[in-house]
Amino acid sequence: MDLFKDLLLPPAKSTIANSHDQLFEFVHMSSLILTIGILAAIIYFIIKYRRKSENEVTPVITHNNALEITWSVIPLVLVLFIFGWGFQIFLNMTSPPDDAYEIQVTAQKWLWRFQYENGASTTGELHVPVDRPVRLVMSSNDVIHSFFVPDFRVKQDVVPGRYTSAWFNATETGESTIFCTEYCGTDHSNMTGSVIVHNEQDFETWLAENAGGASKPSDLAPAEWGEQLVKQNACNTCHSIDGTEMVGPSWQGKFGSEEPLADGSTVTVDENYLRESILQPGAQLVEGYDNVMPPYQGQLSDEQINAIIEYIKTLK
Amino acid sequence: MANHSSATHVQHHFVDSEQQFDSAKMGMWIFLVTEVLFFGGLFAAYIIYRAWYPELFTLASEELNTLWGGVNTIVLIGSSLTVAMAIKSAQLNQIRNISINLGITIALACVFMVIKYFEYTHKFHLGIFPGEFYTYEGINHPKANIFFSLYYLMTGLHGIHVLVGIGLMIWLLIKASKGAFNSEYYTPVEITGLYWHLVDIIWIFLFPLFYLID
Amino acid sequence: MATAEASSGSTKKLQVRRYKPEERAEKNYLNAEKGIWSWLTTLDHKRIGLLYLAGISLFFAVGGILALLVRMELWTPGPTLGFLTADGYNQLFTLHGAIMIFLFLVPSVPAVLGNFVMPIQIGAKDVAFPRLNLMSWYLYMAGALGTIYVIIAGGIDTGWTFYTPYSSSTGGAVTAMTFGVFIIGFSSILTGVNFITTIHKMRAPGLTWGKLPLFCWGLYATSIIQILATPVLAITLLLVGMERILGIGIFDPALGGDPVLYQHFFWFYSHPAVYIMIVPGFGIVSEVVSTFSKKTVFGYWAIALSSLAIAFIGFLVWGHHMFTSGQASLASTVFSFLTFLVGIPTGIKMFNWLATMHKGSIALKTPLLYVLGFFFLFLIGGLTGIVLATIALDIHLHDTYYVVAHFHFVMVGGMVMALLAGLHYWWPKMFGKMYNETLAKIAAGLILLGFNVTFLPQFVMGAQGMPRRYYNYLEQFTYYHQVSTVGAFILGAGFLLVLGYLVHSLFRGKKAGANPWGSRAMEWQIASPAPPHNFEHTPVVIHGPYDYHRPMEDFQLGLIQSENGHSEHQGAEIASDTDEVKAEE
Amino acid sequence: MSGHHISTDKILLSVAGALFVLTILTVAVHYLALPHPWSIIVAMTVAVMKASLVALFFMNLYWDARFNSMLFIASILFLALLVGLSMLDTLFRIDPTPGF
Repeated sequence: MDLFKDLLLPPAKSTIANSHDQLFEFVHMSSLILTIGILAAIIYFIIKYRRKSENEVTPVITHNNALEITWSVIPLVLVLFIFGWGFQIFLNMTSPPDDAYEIQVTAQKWLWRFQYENGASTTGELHVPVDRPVRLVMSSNDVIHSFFVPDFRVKQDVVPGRYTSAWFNATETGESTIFCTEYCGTDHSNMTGSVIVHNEQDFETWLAENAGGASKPSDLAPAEWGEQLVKQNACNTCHSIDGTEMVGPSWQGKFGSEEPLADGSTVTVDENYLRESILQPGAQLVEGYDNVMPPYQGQLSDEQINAIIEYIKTLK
Repeated sequence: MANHSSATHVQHHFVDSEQQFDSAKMGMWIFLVTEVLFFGGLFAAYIIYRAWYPELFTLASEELNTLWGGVNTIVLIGSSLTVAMAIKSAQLNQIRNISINLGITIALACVFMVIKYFEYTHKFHLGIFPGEFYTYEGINHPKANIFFSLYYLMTGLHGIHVLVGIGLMIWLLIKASKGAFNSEYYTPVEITGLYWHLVDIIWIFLFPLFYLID
Repeated sequence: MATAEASSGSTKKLQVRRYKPEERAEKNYLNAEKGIWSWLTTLDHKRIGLLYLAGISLFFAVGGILALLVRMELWTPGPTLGFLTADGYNQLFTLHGAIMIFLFLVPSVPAVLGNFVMPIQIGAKDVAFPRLNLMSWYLYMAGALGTIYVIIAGGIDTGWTFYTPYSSSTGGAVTAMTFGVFIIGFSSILTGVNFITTIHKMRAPGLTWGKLPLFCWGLYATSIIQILATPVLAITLLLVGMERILGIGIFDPALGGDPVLYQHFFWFYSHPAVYIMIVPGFGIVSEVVSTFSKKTVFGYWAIALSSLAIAFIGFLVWGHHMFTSGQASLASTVFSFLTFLVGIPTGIKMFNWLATMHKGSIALKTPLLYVLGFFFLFLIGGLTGIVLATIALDIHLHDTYYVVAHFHFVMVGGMVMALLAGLHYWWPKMFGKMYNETLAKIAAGLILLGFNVTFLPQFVMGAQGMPRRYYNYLEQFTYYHQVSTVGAFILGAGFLLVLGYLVHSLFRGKKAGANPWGSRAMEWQIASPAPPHNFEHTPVVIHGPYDYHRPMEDFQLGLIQSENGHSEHQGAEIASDTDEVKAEE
Repeated sequence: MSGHHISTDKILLSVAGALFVLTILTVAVHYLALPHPWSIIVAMTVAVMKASLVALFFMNLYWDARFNSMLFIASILFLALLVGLSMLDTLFRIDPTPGF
């Protein structure tokens, strides 16, 4: 009988998920039984003891200590049992195995960045090997975010100014969604990502290909690579390419245009302005936009920035 | 107690003066409970930060002048004494002494605030401002600003309470000089006194926590 | 006219006689004085209760409309309502939460029903500090104006929890909002001070703690939480304000502070605040169950003391809001353990209420109907609370719609149901009029149905991983969101119907007698609507308010008045704890 | 329970005298520069003694209704709860360090 598990929970794709789901099922099933029992008693009482005349006399029953103790102690034992069970799983959740594979996670409004030991780094996509414990060491650049993968039953707040950690052991290959579950502003609901679980060999291959931070793949034109980088860095959560107004200005037809600045002057959108706006977004802010974009100084190479500018140039 | 229900100061919904007095006093004590927890939030922050950075607290408290802190403690204790004397005077129907004692209390409270003013301006002069305006470089600790944020918040909030107390005491003084209080009715003096003593108690803790730890 | 002697202790004998309530009193608290000014300057606890009723009804309507807008926006993933951007949506749910919590849930039962009923229930002419009481209302309205200012000044988007460092860095009128909530908190504190003093000092002769109505016990426990927890919220919000104005850095990691510390301070108030909202509701349920079962409350002391136990343990569990926050595992474990303990006194109450109905004479009138709704919804809210208290399960469910559904079951399913039960129960005493019973039952059914349709699907999508405070969501959740939105409109229709027939009853309702439910409690032993000063005599209590085996006459006793209008023994023995007043017929 | 205790000059003055002496004492001890943690222990002990004197004799708790003393003690207990339970977190955090 896995009534509640099947009805309520997403597929279990980590080792923790299975033990979590058993407890989930147990607590909900006992709650259901209790609810049905109490509802049955209420319905029985209101039918059996409904008022038949205004002058009915009711018995004087003030208390019954034995009964009070019974219905205090039995629930107490039950909840302490649930506490113990939950605590046991929690211990497991908070103690990553020593040999866990470490990945660093940086959260900021409104994207996830993942860094690997060999210098590889991705945005929005977390690549992990199957059947191997993975430990995430996480920090935030601005406000509190929270890393949540429902399929793994993993959630941990990512706090600015300190490190927190989470771990999981994925049990099957495939893709799962990452959500941000700590409210973080405008694009909180778009701060999603995905975990891609590879088999061991594919993961090693992927890792090797991305080692040391990416440089332009030889088969791509700079603008095409720029388009990829835009997706990887989640620029598109704030900048549209079709003129739609989002948190930041749309890129459509922006290159070469004149834009009014917040201080009243104007600026021509050329290569230098775009470069500056990526590295220090607050330096010359276009009127009507808030200074919310994180600076990309040290996070993108010159080659990458050039590719992105090439891509923006193509958006007429 | 005799039946006072006909006395003018008893409100209609009370049975007698005694019930009214006890209620007012209990109400004040309950309010003092909220004051303790209101300041308590700041004391909690102090304790937690101190447990995190004990060295910061010993280092930074050197900037505070123990002597003037001590003088202020004496001043405030003195004012507590005179408030208690004012209540005693009311109970004994020494109407003139109520005003005299309240007057001394107000004067002492003002002395306290003047000393506080000089302490603050001296720190501002050095660049020890609260929060992000902190510019002093004499303390070699990355979180020195936090210590002084706590210092300004706690002594500042206490200072505001002293000012409120001065206001209340002036009001009492005006009423007392019109002969409003006597041994039958002195509830406002009593409960303002309770408030004033609490302000004193809070200072009794602030003094060692900030001035005596270097 | 029966006269009797009651001896108190061994020393004094009180001369008492029966005072039967007038069925048609000419003068009552509503018509004693006329004009808007007489209302705005009133010191009468009953009128202040009605002033609060006007206030909370207004803000409940505003919060409700905001909720409907939220639900409409969530009809499809991505933008649904043309005018609503993501920022607009964030402001919407923030204001819905802040208004419902601070302007509606916290003040509603104590300030409306507590103010109206409690002094009468203890046989007093007013609360201990009537002027303070009026001042609380003005502070509440001032704080509410602050909130309205926030809406005009461009909104806040922090969520009602004001988590730092988001709240110290975002734009908008956050500082004004924290200041508004600070003032409302002060109003809440003053109400607490007033109620504790009143219950201690103003009880009628013979009304010992063991005869105190359970509604008063609930209010007493609530007031204790109000005075102990609210000041910590006040100082915390002051710190957030200071963070924005001066950058004091206690909570801001950019200045060396710790954002998790904010969460501790915030939940030290905000978890007990849940009990500020629900414990007086428990009191209403106890009154209603006993009256409509016409039976002595089962386990009086168990119910009374469990309120105090909940109030106390409620202070020890706040960290269960922070299992994923990065707090130490040790703290999470301890908080989880303590949270389970708070379930026990709550369970005890539930079982005692059921036992009260057992062998009763149950009349299924509207107030009881709402209480039955309360049983069902609060049970689900409570049991899912057990789920969320289990650390391992909370890790998965925290900050998802499962939590949203859980606290709506507790707050709306528990507290709003109890409020509606209480409002329908005391409506005749407030206005001397009866509402339409059939319409009331239809509305109760509509609310129960609408509520479940709204929030049951949220458990499902929450457990499947739908996070809260999301403007945009994955396709897979669309179906659940749409069912939920439909439910919200049914719920809204139910509340509208309640408003309709209650207002109608004021003008066209049948006249209600002094004691339409046949209750033994003191508030039913005076005329409806209540006289200006509640009692012309000094009431004397011999039997507890649930002693249904005693004839009504035993509950209508008062001191004999002498010619000059004063009771002969007035003040002789005002309700000290040990007094026993016995009737010697 | 009577809330109308009338203090004598003798009591008020000797309590104030004790408070002055304790203040001077604690400042004097401060200049002795006791080794850690004794300086803070002495300072807080003296502060608690002073606060108790004020509460008992200036605020009349010694003669007043028990309930008022209970209130005062309860406020301190709940403050201790706030501090104590928060410190279960703040003192016991084990933050991970990045391995690379």
